[in-house]
Amino acid sequence: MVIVSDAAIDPYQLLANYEAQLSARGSVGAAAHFIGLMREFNEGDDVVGMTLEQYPEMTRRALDKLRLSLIDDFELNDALIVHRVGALQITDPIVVVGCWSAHRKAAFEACRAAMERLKSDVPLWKKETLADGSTRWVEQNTPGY
Amino acid sequence: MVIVSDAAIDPYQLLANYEAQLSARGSVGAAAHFIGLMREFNEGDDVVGMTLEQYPEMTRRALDKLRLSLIDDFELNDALIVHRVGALQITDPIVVVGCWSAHRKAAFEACRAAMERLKSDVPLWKKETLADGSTRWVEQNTPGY
Amino acid sequence: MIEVKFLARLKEEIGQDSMEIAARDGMTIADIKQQFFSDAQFQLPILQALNHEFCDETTAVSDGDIVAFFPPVTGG
Amino acid sequence: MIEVKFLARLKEEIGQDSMEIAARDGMTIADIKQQFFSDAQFQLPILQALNHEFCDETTAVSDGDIVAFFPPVTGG
Repeated sequence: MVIVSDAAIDPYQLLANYEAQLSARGSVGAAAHFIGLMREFNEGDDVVGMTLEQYPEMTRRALDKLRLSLIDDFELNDALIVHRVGALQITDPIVVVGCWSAHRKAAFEACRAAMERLKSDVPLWKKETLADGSTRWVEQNTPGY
Repeated sequence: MVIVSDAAIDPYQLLANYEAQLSARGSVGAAAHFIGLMREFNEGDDVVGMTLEQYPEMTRRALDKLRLSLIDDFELNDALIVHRVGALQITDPIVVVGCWSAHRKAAFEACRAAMERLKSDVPLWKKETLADGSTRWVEQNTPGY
Repeated sequence: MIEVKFLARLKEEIGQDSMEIAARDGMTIADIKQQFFSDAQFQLPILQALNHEFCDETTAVSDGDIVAFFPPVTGG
Repeated sequence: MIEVKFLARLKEEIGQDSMEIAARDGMTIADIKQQFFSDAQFQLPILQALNHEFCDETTAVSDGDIVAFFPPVTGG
């Protein structure tokens, strides 16, 4: 499942609920999950707020495609991707990726790949508000490898 | 925190509660979690039950050491390791590893390393019950890389 | 007509989120890009999508298409 | 005395979970291992801990120590 939410999300509730309804749960031996959270600093500066802009007609489609690529490439049982858009506060979850597979290798690799693909293939942009009230677009992602 | 539990565990509740009480939450940008679940098959055979034996005087000590090694080696904000012992049923969570860090690279790498270290450094042994009622000790771990 | 959309930083720099332009024979994404982003004020790279799919500059466009321009993505 | 513990499969094969043996001068883990596991029935490798820490066979043991033998671990 893919969810784009403009309201606050509860990653652990989302993951628990999604796992509970997985089909063939007895064939799942591994779950690897990632949660991206809003930090109070970025590139050396204090950050007090963030807005996530999306390309509404395209974001969900890109996330669906990403999710299917993960299931295919890593032979997952299932995957969940949830992404916040709109105005976020410090400590808010930004993104949740859940990957379920028979063995741990696939779940770990899919989860990590999901974040890299998300950071190149999904039309989302972060705009930060700094402590002095100024705003700036985030220009680059932190390296994932 | 490290927990060794002979009763069923709820991974998502444990992770949510632990995250809620982290100090300096605003400095956490990434959480990578792993959950190992009991499958209904292993090495080509149907499995109907599992018992996890531990070395009680040593297990907790080994898990504490493992957790501190992760926090040190990957500069994590914090880590949680929970392991079941005793009798497990299909789909029961066996192990939960939670890793929190500033950036995703460290959380991903720590979480994966945790599982490899756990499978070599912590005195726990799986004994499976097969469909015909016979039991067998698991002799080797599935490769993690 | 072709609908041209601007997202994130580009929307602010262009000052609006979309406009319509006339389609021309043999037109590519690069032609439209040139029209809007030839000024030095625009930081490169600028990425593009055609009808809600990522594409490259050489992609041909025709009447009724939706073209979007945006900076490198920074979600996740 | 030295307390010797057997875990998992070894506990079943030895038929008990611990026993005491007399400490001797210059005794190592390998000496104790030889005493209990020289039969072919025991699949190798067999790992060991001294006072609840993993160790290797060459580790010296003395009176009051707790030595444990067990198969490769399979948790997680």
